[in-house]
Amino acid sequence: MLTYVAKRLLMTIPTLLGAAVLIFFMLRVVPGDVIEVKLRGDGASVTQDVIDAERRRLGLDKPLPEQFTSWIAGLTRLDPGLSMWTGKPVVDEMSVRLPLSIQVAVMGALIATLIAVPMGTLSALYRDSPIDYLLRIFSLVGLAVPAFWFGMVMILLLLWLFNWLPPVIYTPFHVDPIANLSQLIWPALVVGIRYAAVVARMVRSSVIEVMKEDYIRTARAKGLAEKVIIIRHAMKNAMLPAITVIGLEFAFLMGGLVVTEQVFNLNGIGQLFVQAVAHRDFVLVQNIVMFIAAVFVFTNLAVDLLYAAIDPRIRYR
Amino acid sequence: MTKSIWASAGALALAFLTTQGAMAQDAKPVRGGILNYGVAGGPHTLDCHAGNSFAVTHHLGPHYSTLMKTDNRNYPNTIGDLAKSWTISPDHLTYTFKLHDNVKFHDGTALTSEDVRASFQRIIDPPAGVVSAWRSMYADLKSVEAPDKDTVVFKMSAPNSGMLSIFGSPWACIYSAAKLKEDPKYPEKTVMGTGPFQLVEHVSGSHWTGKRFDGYFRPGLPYLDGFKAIALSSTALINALAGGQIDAEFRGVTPADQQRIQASRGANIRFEQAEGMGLFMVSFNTKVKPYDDIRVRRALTLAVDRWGGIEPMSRISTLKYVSSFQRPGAPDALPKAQLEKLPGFGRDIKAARAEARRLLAEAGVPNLKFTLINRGPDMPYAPFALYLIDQWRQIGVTVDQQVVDTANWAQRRTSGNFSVIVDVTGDWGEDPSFVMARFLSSDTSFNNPTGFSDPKIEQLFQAQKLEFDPAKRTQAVNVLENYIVEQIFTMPVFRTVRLLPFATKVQNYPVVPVHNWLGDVSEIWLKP
Amino acid sequence: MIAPNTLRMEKSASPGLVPVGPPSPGRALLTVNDLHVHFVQAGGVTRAVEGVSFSVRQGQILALVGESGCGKSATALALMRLLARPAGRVVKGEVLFDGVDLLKLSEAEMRERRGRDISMIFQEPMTSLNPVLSIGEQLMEPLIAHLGMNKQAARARSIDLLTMVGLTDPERRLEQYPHHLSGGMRQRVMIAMGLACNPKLIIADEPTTALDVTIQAQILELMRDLSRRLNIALIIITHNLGIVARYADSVNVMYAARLVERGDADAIFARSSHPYTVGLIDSIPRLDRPRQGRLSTIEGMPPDLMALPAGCRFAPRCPHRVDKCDHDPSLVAVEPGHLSACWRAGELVTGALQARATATDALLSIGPATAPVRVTVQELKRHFKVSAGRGWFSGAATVKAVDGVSFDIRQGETLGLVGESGCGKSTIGRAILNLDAVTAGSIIIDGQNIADKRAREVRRRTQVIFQDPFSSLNPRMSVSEIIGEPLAVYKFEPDAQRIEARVQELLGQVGLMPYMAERYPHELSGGQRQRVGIARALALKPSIIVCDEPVSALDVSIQGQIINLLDELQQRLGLTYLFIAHDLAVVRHISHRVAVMYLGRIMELADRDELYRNPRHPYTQLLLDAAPVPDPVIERGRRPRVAKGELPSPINQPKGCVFSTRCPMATVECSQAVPALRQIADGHYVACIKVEPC
Amino acid sequence: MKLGAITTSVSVPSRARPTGWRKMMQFATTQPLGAAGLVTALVMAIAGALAPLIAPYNPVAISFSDMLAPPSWEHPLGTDNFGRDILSRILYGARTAIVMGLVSALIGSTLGAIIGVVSAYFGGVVDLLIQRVVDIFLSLPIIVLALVVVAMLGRNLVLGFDFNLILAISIPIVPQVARVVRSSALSIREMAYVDAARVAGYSTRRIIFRHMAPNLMAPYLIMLTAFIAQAILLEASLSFLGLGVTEPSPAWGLMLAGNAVDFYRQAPWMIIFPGLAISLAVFSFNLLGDSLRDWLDPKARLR
Repeated sequence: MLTYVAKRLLMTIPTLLGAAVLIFFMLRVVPGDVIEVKLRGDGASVTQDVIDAERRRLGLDKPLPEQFTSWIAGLTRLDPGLSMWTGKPVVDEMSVRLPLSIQVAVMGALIATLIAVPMGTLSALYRDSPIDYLLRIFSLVGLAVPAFWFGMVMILLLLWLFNWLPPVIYTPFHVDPIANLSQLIWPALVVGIRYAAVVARMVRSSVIEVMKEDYIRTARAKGLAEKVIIIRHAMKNAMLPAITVIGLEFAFLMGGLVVTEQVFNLNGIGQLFVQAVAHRDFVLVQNIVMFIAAVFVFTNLAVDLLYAAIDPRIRYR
Repeated sequence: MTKSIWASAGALALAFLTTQGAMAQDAKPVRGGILNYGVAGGPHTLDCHAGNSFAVTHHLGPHYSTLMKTDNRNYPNTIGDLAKSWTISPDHLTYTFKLHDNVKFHDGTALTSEDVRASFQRIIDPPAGVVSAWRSMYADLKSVEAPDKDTVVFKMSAPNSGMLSIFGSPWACIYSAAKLKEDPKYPEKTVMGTGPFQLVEHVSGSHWTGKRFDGYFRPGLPYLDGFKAIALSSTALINALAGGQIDAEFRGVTPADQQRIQASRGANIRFEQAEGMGLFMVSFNTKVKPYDDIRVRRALTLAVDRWGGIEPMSRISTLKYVSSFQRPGAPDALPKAQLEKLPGFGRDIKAARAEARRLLAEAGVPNLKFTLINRGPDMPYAPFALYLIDQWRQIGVTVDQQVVDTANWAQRRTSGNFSVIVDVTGDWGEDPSFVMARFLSSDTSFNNPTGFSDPKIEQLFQAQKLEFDPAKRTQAVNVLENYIVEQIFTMPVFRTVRLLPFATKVQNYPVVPVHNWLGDVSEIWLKP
Repeated sequence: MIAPNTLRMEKSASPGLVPVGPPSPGRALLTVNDLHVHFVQAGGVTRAVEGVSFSVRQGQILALVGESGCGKSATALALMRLLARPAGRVVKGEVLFDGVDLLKLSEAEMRERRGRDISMIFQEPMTSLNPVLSIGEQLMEPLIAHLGMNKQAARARSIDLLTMVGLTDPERRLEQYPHHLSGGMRQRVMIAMGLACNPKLIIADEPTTALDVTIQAQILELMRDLSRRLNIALIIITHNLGIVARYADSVNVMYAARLVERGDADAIFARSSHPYTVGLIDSIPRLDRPRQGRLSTIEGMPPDLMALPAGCRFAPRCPHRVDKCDHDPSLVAVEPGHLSACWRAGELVTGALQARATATDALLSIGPATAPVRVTVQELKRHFKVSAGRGWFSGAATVKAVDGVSFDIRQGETLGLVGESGCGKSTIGRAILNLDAVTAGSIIIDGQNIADKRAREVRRRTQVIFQDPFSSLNPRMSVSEIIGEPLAVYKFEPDAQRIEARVQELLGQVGLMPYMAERYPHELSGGQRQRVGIARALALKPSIIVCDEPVSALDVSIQGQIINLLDELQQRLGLTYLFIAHDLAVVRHISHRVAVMYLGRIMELADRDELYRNPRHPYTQLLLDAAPVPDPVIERGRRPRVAKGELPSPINQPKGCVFSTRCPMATVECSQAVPALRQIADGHYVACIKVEPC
Repeated sequence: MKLGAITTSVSVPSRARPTGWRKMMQFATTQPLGAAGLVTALVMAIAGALAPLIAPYNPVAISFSDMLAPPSWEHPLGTDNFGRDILSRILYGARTAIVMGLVSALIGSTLGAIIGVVSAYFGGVVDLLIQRVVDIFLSLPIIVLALVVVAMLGRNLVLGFDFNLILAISIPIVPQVARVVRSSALSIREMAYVDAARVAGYSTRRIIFRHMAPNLMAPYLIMLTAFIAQAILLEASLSFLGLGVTEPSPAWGLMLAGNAVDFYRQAPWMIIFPGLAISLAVFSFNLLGDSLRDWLDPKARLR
């Protein structure tokens, strides 16, 4: 098992390195410059020599390959560098915002799973019945409603109906669970419902597939109760493809929080990303992207391991 | 003597301020409370000298003092902050300031003239690695000396009629000379000044909190126990105001926002406003055909119905005034009658449009098409451009808009990668030398992106700069402004309003046009 | 096989089991009366079972025989009330089990009986066990659900059961998962599960169809044994007449949703009284009789169950059809206990009607020994690395799919390649077709190495007919496009018109109607598809055809048609065949020479008649013994010899002789060296050190 | 002649080759939800195409006298803060959404499908390399890719639509389609008919395009429809973030961008209708895609 994990970890290196090369060089082609935004963006009168000095200070005068290798070298030492915008360590900038984003993503995943698994199963078991149609339409609506609009409408409704808005400052859960939840439950709902729609569809089709399997017929022939057949025989098998989707969506979600955080004004990694792009803070952008890519890669790894844990056919020998 | 010059100008300006704030003076200030206000953006630096945006001053302002400051009750007069008194030599080449003697830094050390000297020295001659964003503004300053503990002397290389107001720049924070000696970059990491509040906590992207500095030199101040500046996107900011989560915001909201917030908050919110410093303009790249032809530029400015458009625009955006380069209420502004004679500012839009069509035909581009570069997506760029495009459509000009983000916009603007671009100024001060500097010829002013050069502009500019008689100076400024507007390399269109929301309990904050300066937070108090 | 002492232990362990001797005529345990099953779908109603009645007594083995789609499985599922919902429904009839009509029970009452009184064993052991639950979990389930056992008791009983079905090391098996077991072992687990609650009846739906012939024999022997000893009634559903002949007491033949003939096995085989039964028995190649020239066949196809013709359903295909057949015949006794649904049953049973169309036109029976060699395979090896499981979960292992095989094929000859699954026979076929690269060795066709880039022409002349008629035709192309494509690509014909004409000609050659050119594969039956596949191969003007199990996916009656077609084409066009199959009788029928393969090697190679008359390799002998023949009299006379053990995994091949682990003659020497293929008589090669040359 | 005498089918030939129309009818009857999706999508597409004919107003003309007018007979869906007719803007917006969605999904899916088939057919090193690149692209967040591509390429108007934006939207689709198509193609490559084509000595190109590609139409069509929905959503999100279509071009996401939300109290119709339009478009394409999958995928169909 350990060698397997080690091998898989090794396998992630080319992917991550490829992503690093891609994002690094793509970013450098983007027009705009952090120093100009910083010193000229708001109409101040800064002379060229100030700008040049700042450019030298940030190491932007060095050739690109050199900048790239020093970034990668830094990454291997777990030192991703300093934000070009605030000058603070990237680690600090990101670690302030990560707990929030991770919490929203995890809560979204939880909400999604809690909604999707029973929903998809019900839909599959009552296939082509009115219940199925209703649940399918619900999940399709969940997929269709744009997150930004959903979030917007949710905020406006809260404001309109209760004249109340979620807190604007993040409180860690362990400090004040109520304040924490009353801020984050809404974005989690918005991402969770969409996420649930994706997962429910997968659960539905995989339950339908599984219920057609021979071993379900075997279980029926054994005289087991339908409930036992569904829970014990069908669900465990049906969850395998569902886990892949839950994992994959989780990884996508981390990259997709941009819009939600924008709408809910959450000080998370997605908001930071948008700001960093707007500021052309490439050091921060590339590190956030690498972080999200790493989340993607490691979530996939985790899914595979979980798969192995559930499916006895996949075992390290 | 110089004081009196400004006093009269200030009185004039005050007339343009809507003065609901006046009622604040009726009640007796109460100490205590925390002020929560929103800021649409985080500071990119903790060093005032390197800062240039409201996001910097709106966070750092309460922690620092400056030598002089703008008088928010007698705008745009300049008064002392750390300076108790000052004298100016008759040749306008030496400025001598006496400092208050009870000023303490947040670390308990006393402020001396050396701190002021070291801070200004850092601005005009930054050590390696230190960014001084405003260095060029102090180009006429030759040296700074601290002859004794309470006295600072500035020597000028040339006279400058706007120098006193430059001493009031909100960016010229006074740092501790001792700490600067240890590390000239300390202000980038530590917020430590002589201001009314001490920094408690800064959570990047989230909030910034300050508490009362008990050693603040102005007796009885500040009233507040502390403040919390909350970082919010511009949309969230309005929501937070409507939800009562913040008590104030100091950059300004739109009239639509005002209605929305008012509807939610009712009697718990009030609004105060002043003419804003944001001037929305269009710049032409005069190096690119056909914009090298003044007839084309003239046609394009004539086509825009400023007077007809401003009322509806004011309902949906922060744009509220028809304005040339100087604020209509500014001491040296062009008189309205003179303004209306300038191209594009006329009242007869039909005639103007006919003239515009004729000019375009004459210039050989009757069906002009171009791409307007706009900066997005903030307020009020989008409605501004939409209005322009619609106006130009009416003289047969087809305009396609390309919205780019600030970084791209700034780059295009400085590198001349545009033919027509939405342009903006948002100065922190009112002095004509300061306001008009960016409209100097492109070879003199790196902030003029149009590539337009005309030595006459420099001549007229120098003339007003060396003029110390207020009336004569106004005249000189008017001549300059008239001339620049007529060259139409940059066409001014609309000016913003600074419309500030306050929870009803927030007292004693006179609204001035400048949003890049936070104002005096120490005097704000909360009605229990 | 189960050792007697194992059984005795089992008896004492479970007092609930009452051992009874041979089948005794007792009361009916299960009686099915006039059962009708429909499948209702969007396209219409499929009448899957119509008016089927039969009964089975305790300890009796009853066979339900018929070709695919005849309704035999639907009948079984209807008894268990496990028809696929919501499409499948019983519209009429009763199923009396111990006097209770199962169809009238509530779902809960029925559930109690399933697995306790009646068990069912399914065809696909690979998919019938839940892959994510351990054997123990699955085996203990019915014990806990029906008998209320606690975990310990259920575990003890499970170990007993696994021992009873002949699985070694039962404690460890309980912890294992289905994928750890081979197909045969899984089927044993299924049987153990079926036996768990001492059922009175076991229904086995094609229980050995997916298994190799040696394993098939093991499983069936086990089931018969258990049925006799535990007095369990057994319903075996199968299409394999050999199995029926060997194991069944009573036989029910179904055709197109109806029962057409019923009787005891001897009567059915000896005095078939329905033309369908007659045709069925005649259309299989026989190991127990001299090879006929041409197989008798039942022409045509079974009717569409959605649109049934009036009258006797077999009439359109029946050689004895008379006018009366327009009316439905009913199932009536032709002799005591022997019923038939045919108007002319009386004539058939007395032999008054010449039932067997004697096939007289004999084909070339001897291989043309003097003909030139067309294909030479020398020391062919194909090894490949596999990673068992997903991704990186296991280290790579080498599978020696083919390990040093040599043979040649002469012009106009058919070489039969026979062996159980995984023996490498298809791999050889693919190598000859240049579909896979070989690891070592060479394949020379007409003097050219086929791996040579310049050998294109030779490769084109070597064509293929695949096993699966469903995946071998591109579903997006019409029949004329499929057959016409090579004509156009190789410019065999100058224009579209000539191509069209040639397609028609080819369709005629393979016995398809001209109008079928416009059809798409999904509109054709399996046999028709196989004919299209043959036409496609012929279009390329081949001289050598690799037939990779061309009939094994087809029903018996269709199988005969295709075999005859291949035979005729060979004669007419002078084709050379490599005929790959697992069915010994089919191979015997069509081949001139036969090579028997086991785990990547040839065990024995000889002329067809020599090999079947005088098999020398112990493996060949075992194979021939294991294959049942459709004659109960002969079957009763055969010694019950069953190969021991399981097929070893190709990843862990035994040392020395690969067959040594299962060989009844094996000694220590056998596992020391790989025996060479030696000639022991003229043209008879054997790879066994125990075989003395004659 | 003996061979010709072999007869097979005795039953009368009843040709049942489904025609396009019959297929449509079969789809409509077996997949009523899908048919509803198809009709809705078609109606939107037609409305978009005919926008210049049926839209009551010029979608870009500012009319301050009609500012923030509530829904009425003159303005069925009201007007926005510039007095522009919302119905007209939504109709023109349909044009943008559907063209953008269709073209970028088409480009992305086709490119992805080709990459997937090639990867599967050749296998080995080619497959390994392509899969690594696909992994890399998959690991980068969609918004990042789209944003960087838009910023990198600038704008490139073709027939009034920003082609570079279309490219930016299509790029994230490519790896996702490539992955799915590759796995389908892998199973098709194992099909006996592909072996038969190889044995017949056909060229690689013929095998890929004549024998494999047509059999991948089902997954391709399913993915295409699903990605049209995704692309519409992505375009709306990008426009909302200010990275997509720019004013004054009418686009649904754009109608919600900026300070539109500030007018929710005075003019809720400004927020409600564009959001509904996006949701309806995405919903109908998803419905269609879902039903197509049920219909085309024999595995998912009833036995």
